[in-house]
Amino acid sequence: NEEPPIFTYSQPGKIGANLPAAGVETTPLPSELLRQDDLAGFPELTEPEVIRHFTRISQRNYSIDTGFYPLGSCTMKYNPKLHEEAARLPGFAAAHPLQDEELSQGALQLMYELQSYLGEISGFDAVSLQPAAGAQGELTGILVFRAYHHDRGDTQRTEVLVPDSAHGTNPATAAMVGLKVIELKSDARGNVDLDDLKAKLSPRTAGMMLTNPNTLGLFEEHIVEICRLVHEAGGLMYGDGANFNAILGIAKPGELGFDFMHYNLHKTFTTPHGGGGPGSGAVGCTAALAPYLPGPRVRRRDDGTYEFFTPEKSIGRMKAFHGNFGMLVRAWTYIRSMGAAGLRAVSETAVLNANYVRVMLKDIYPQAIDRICMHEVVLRGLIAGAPKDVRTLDIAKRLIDYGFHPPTIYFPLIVPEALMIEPTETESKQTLDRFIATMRQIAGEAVETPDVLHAAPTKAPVRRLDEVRAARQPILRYDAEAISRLQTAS
Amino acid sequence: NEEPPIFTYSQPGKIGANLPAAGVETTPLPSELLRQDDLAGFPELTEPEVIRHFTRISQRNYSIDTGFYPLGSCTMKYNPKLHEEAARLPGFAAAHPLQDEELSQGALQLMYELQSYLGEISGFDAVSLQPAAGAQGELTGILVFRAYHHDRGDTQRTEVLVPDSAHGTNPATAAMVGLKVIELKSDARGNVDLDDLKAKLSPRTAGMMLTNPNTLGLFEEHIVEICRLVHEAGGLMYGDGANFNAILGIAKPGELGFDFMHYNLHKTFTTPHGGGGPGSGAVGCTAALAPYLPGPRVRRRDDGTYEFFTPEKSIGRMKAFHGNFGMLVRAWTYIRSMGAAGLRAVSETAVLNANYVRVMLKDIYPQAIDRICMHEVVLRGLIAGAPKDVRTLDIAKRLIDYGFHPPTIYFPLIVPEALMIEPTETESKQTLDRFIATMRQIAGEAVETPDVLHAAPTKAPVRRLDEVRAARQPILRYDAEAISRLQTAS
Amino acid sequence: MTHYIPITDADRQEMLKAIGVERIEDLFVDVPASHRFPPLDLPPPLSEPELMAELNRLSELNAHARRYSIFLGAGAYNHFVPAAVDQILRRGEFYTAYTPYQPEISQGTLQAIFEYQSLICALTGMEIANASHYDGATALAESAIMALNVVRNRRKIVVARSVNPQYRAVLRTYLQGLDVEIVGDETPGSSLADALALVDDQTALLIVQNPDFLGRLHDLRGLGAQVQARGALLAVHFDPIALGLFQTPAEAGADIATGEGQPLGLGLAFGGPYLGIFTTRQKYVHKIAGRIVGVTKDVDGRMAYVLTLRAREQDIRRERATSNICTNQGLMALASAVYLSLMGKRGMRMVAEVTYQRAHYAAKRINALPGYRVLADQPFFREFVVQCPRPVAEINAALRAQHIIGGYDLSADEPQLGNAMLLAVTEMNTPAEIDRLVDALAAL
Amino acid sequence: MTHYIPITDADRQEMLKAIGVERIEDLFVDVPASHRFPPLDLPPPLSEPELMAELNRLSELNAHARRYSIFLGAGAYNHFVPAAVDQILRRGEFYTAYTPYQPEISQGTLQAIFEYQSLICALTGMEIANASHYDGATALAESAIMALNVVRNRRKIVVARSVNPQYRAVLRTYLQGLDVEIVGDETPGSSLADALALVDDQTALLIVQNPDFLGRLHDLRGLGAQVQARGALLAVHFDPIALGLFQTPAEAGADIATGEGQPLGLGLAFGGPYLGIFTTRQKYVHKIAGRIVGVTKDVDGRMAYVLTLRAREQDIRRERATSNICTNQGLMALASAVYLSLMGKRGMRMVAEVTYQRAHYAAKRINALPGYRVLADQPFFREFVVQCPRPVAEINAALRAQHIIGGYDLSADEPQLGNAMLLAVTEMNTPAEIDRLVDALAAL
Repeated sequence: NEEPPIFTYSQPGKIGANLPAAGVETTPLPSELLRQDDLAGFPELTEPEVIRHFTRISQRNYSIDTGFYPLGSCTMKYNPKLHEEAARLPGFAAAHPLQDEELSQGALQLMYELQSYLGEISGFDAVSLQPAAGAQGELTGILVFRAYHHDRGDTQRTEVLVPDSAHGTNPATAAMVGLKVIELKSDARGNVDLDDLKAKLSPRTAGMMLTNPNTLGLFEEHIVEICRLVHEAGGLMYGDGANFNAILGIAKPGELGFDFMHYNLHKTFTTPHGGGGPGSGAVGCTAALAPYLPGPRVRRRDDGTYEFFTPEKSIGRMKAFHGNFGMLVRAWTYIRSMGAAGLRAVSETAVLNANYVRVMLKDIYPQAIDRICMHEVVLRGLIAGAPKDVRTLDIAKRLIDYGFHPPTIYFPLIVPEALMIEPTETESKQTLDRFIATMRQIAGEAVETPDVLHAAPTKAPVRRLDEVRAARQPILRYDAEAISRLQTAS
Repeated sequence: NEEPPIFTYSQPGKIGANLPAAGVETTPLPSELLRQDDLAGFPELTEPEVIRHFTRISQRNYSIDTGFYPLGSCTMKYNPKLHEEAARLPGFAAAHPLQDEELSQGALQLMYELQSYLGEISGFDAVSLQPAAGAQGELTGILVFRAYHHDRGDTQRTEVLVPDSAHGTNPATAAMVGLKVIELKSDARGNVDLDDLKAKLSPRTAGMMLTNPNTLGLFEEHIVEICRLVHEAGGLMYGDGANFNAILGIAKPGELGFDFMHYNLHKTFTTPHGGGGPGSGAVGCTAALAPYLPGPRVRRRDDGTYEFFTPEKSIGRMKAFHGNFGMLVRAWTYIRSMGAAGLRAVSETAVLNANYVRVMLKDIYPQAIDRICMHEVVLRGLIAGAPKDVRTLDIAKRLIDYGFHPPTIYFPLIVPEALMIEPTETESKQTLDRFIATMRQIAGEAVETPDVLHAAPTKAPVRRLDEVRAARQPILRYDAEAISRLQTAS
Repeated sequence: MTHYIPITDADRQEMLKAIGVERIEDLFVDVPASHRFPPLDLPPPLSEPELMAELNRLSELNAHARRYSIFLGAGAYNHFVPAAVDQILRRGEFYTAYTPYQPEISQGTLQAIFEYQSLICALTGMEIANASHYDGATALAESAIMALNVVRNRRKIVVARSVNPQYRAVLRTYLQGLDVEIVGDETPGSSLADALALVDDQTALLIVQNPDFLGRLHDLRGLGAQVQARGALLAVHFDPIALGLFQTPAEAGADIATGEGQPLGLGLAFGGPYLGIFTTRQKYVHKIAGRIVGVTKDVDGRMAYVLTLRAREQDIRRERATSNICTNQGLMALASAVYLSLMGKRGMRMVAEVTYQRAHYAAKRINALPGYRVLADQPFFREFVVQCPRPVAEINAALRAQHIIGGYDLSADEPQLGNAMLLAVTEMNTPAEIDRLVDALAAL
Repeated sequence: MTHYIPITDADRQEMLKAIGVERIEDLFVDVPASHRFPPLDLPPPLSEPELMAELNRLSELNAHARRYSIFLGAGAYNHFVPAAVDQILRRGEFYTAYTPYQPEISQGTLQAIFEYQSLICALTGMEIANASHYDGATALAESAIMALNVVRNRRKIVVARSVNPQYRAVLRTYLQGLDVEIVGDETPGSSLADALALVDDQTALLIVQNPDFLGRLHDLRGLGAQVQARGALLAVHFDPIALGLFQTPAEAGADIATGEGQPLGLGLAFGGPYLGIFTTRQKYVHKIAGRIVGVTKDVDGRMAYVLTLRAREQDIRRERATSNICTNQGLMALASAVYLSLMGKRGMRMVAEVTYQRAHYAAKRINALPGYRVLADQPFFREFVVQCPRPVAEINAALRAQHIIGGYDLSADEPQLGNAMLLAVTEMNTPAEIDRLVDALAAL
């Protein structure tokens, strides 16, 4: 069932594509500019071999289409198949990004409508679809904050407040823009500690980055107060949209007091995760920040046609062209197929599912903070009666043997032995019940046969890996000799 | 890794499709005509559940896209991916079969060209694309033979000659048309025994059905003589095209003396086998038989446009509409991508591959008849030194453990313990070498650890099945109780 | 070597050497020299981009459902195909597998067919279904062959006029070599009652269609009993979409029920590949042609699927076989299983209901047009006959200019109806589209 | 409940009871009451057939490669996408998986990325590649960030004018929060030599593009050594198709090489998702942003793939991170790996050669037209500048009527060139299409 590296199928002279001949009178090649190495190491295969190879390795992947994937903070919901057809329509898949606007009206209308929908769902005045991923959305937001302050002559705001429960991208983003990260403590209920916040707000505060619901899966109870305090200090509120799937039709971040947020279209709006991308990190903001958004955005002309424009004080482009357009098609399709009531049902059910898992497991896996949760729940892998060396990692790996993708583990960092479970709304109660029963079964094993957990997984394509070796003796590209040495090494 | 029947996911009220409302003023339903049972037993699921179910069961299948599939007589060659796109173009996939010919010129042109190409490749004057599969092509042929004889007032021809090595469909076809099957012996070189043929030819001979190369993978050495003898007796020669992959550009059946043949587009011309269909069994014949072909066929009008027509003495329709059109698109694409030289390379390589396997294995697995073979080779599962209870079936099942689909076994019927191996031209020497090494390895196991073979497979999704129970206590539709009884039965 | 053939020149040399011949031509010495290596006069090969361009050109020479409103049925219907169906069909594990001869590594195909059989039984109310035939027409012809084997020594088949004329033609083709009389469909306009009256003690089978070729729904309750009382069998050809709402063949007392599975997620595909649905009573399980999948256990006691009752097949009985069927429409059966699973109970009812309502809306509006008359003496489902003020060919030519594909011209099949068109309306014809059709007819 | 939500009403009641609340609204008490359950003003939901019709309508409002001949490039190219690529992309196991955090059940994604990295190294001649960035522009911006980390205490980036202007814009966006000076691209028409002259002891990085934005090929041999001699790094932005024939960034001595992977089987897709290729020297492996896959063994000694060197990432280092990159373009990296595997050595050379030859054929023919002049003072690959007798916008409007998408209008970026158009020709532009373009230009 193993599948060797594709390079091992290579034989001189094979080709897997059926290409045209030039069919024109030829021009000599500039010999001094030719590459010298004849593409050494490049594989040569036929189409059947390529298809078989990638089909076989695909079966060594876990995916939403093959099982439950409760990876907390990632919103691994079902990716509708209609969307895949939609994005492959020739006017979307085979249109040039720079062709005249008159030849792109369908694409522009779709982008314009998606801007409006996202704005409406989140309560923001303006949306830019450009960022390629959530992290780039964050970068966009912090650059916009900076530009906003600078534009007002306020150049002293060099600090960004970030709760200790935040996604790692938040502090990294602030650092990328040259701002200083000030960490905020969480209180006993999992909220931002208001006293700590007050103490750290200052004229140096550029803004605060907050995920709400936060990474504990809890809704910030003082969100309106937090926004008020930050605004009073002259700062701006950045909303990390990673957990937006919890509040569609439940609350609008723009109405709660956020100034800016990014949408993870690949989480909330079902664009596929693709094994780690492409994502799409559209951003929304208040009217005050709109002039700083990256371009191009789309607007409607008086005659009903559409055009691109760049906001007058734009921070600039975040990437070439107009965003990950294929993902925009999918998100548009999702919103149009769900409607307002459907989107609210999404969040209601996502939250219902998470709370159901919570109450059915928290007697065995203690909840980090014992509250009603939103779309995900943070439990802890601390099983009463189990030996100390049974760690959350072991529980996660044992889940693999039972056919489940493990939850996110050891995050958020402030919860030791965290198990962060996000079931999403596209899983049935039957699946949740099987998962719950399995988690309880594993807890029993942890006490009675802990070695089974240490040995897990045994039913996956491979067992636990020597990650230290991977980092200490890195093999980062195909090298027959290095691999052969690896295989003979003890 | 098991996957329960889809019915077990059903819950009242779920739906997996997103359908429009009527949106018109309603008409009452005729209550006396409504079904009474409310679709009892019909499942109710959502789209994610349906996709996950079928994705998971698909992984329990072996296929060309996942491995070597040397199933003799089935030509399990690679199915090019371009063809799948081609058949899905909207003008092919979403055109109505009865729309006006003026609105169908693209489809008609493609069919017309495919008729011409198949005729050219096989040396026949006329082609009908209607039959849905090889077996239906055979039925077509024998009906045409009957019609031809009857049309000449020759109604006494009630016998069809069929070699003892023939595919089972050949005698079955003759029986379906009410004709008597006369079996012909094979000689020591695997050819039709000419003396037996001469003895059985008579004024009752409607014709003879012959596969060439035959099911022993051997080219009939006396083919021209056979055709001459049958014709002299007033009979017609039917060519079973199952093994046509051996002789593209090598020989034309029409030139060898055949009067009629079917093409298995799903074998020779790469249309996918689909887990047992759809096939496509187009037929070709001489000018003398053309008037009897089933309609509609396509012809070119003087103005260069195309139209359907039904031959004047047609035996009638074989199915509704115009054949398995989607398969015709794929076959057309294949022929146009290969060209004449490419097709000859197909057969040359298919024969090369089969002979390579032959010479590398025949010292251990005796060849049924020791000759150069064509695109497939018939060996025998008689391993020197192995216990008598190691049968060919055990060898086949053991191959599964090594990741190979077994060859065809116990066919042709005239070869005890037959192992019929057809590698096809789309497999690499590397794959053949792995297969050869594995076959040799298994021969060793047969001698040394025969129980390993009896126990095989152990690495497949299930192990050997109780086929007797399946037939004696048939469960042919989902029935929760019956399945539960089965599972608790010993 | 091409992009599909992974044997290199070096491989070839090595392999020829192992085989013990010099040149590849030496492998073909058994082919008569005078006929060896004939030239093939074929167009030069095209590269993939060239091929795709040419295919796209040919495709766009055809009208199709993305550009035209289709009101044509007559055996093939423009019903909705959920995108999820094709996602499954495109899986190489399904479409590049063969008949599941090795059940241990074919559980995917086998389970899918078993579920198909089960879904078809639930849909039709019938007891058993096989793994499919080529299409509705051949499934119907197979019903006659089966009846001749079940009811021995009777050689007459009665087929109602209102059965799809193409299907009746295929029936005649299939039986032409056998000594069988096919009657009942000679007279245009003859009724089911007329056909029933022909069922006598020489009759093996009565074949009816419901809804019939002209779209009419019949109340067939009790028909099976009447036919069986005369020692014959009843075969009902059904429409799988109509079964979302209407009487099943089981309720009609059918011994055999066949259907065209095309509307179940297969698309129009210019006529094929489609799906022949075949169902019957449990007691005839040994008479059924084609493949059947059953459930059993493996040696470890795990539930598993397998082709069963294979003693029926020609690969074992050979010249005593009554059917030569070998291939079924496996991938199409899979498509319909995915479709039926997506639809479920609610979806099947909705599709049937929306189809019914829109068809009736269209019929009412057209019937109100001067010069047009909808024949609605009997309930109908999605198709209905419209008598038109001008020849149908003329009307359809005019509709074409507005990107509308009009109905089926009945003038050849049922000349007694005059300028009659058989119009089909499905859930894919939006109210706006129907209004456009009505306006176009009115403007003629 | 919708067709995507498998929780029934009965389930919901049962689950609410287990949770211990009465109504679903009770789960949202933490949300400030005044902001709870706001109405969403969105269009009413559409059914799947309605949606598909609307999507099809929007799609057909756009020009696209099936209906138009495309001679537009400027960073996105209409190269051939083999059908086999999409067959792999459509596999649910790939596209519905997430980042391979659990390597035991993510070997498919991990192996694909490892092979992608390896293929990119072979293509570029560079030592290591990461698992990708968002697109060519961001990969180029990341090269600057990396250089600032490698070459400490230098805050100047020199970027050649001939780098794609959109990429230069992204570079400025990315670095605007840092105290960095970006120079070298201010003067229209300035050369590589001009840029090199600006590299001084404050410079961390020189960025050049080859072939450059105007399509010109440069001989960069020795450039790396010259730059490194001044203590700076050299980044070369390459075109992956050109590398089928022409000088690699490794041959130029580049420390970093970035590229836009779009031509490698991704299609035009109206600008994205594309693929940011990032490569560098082994010695900078700890400075590289984004993910990297390496090889190791499992506890049974089986070879296996895993994300490695993760200590570089923000999920561990957080506020000391120099990149916040989290998502890569995994599926696009897979697509390009399939593409590169299909092409192989011969295919990559062929695509580059056919592109080169057809581009030169087009250039020659256009240059022969009265009023048109092709700037060909330097070798070029697939794009070239044409000086036109009339404003480019006018010419393109006229071409549009003939279903030709003309070249990129350079008047805003390079006004000194006059009415200049940047024309791109690939292997998808047949000789006949080129002739049609030439005829259309001649007829203007």
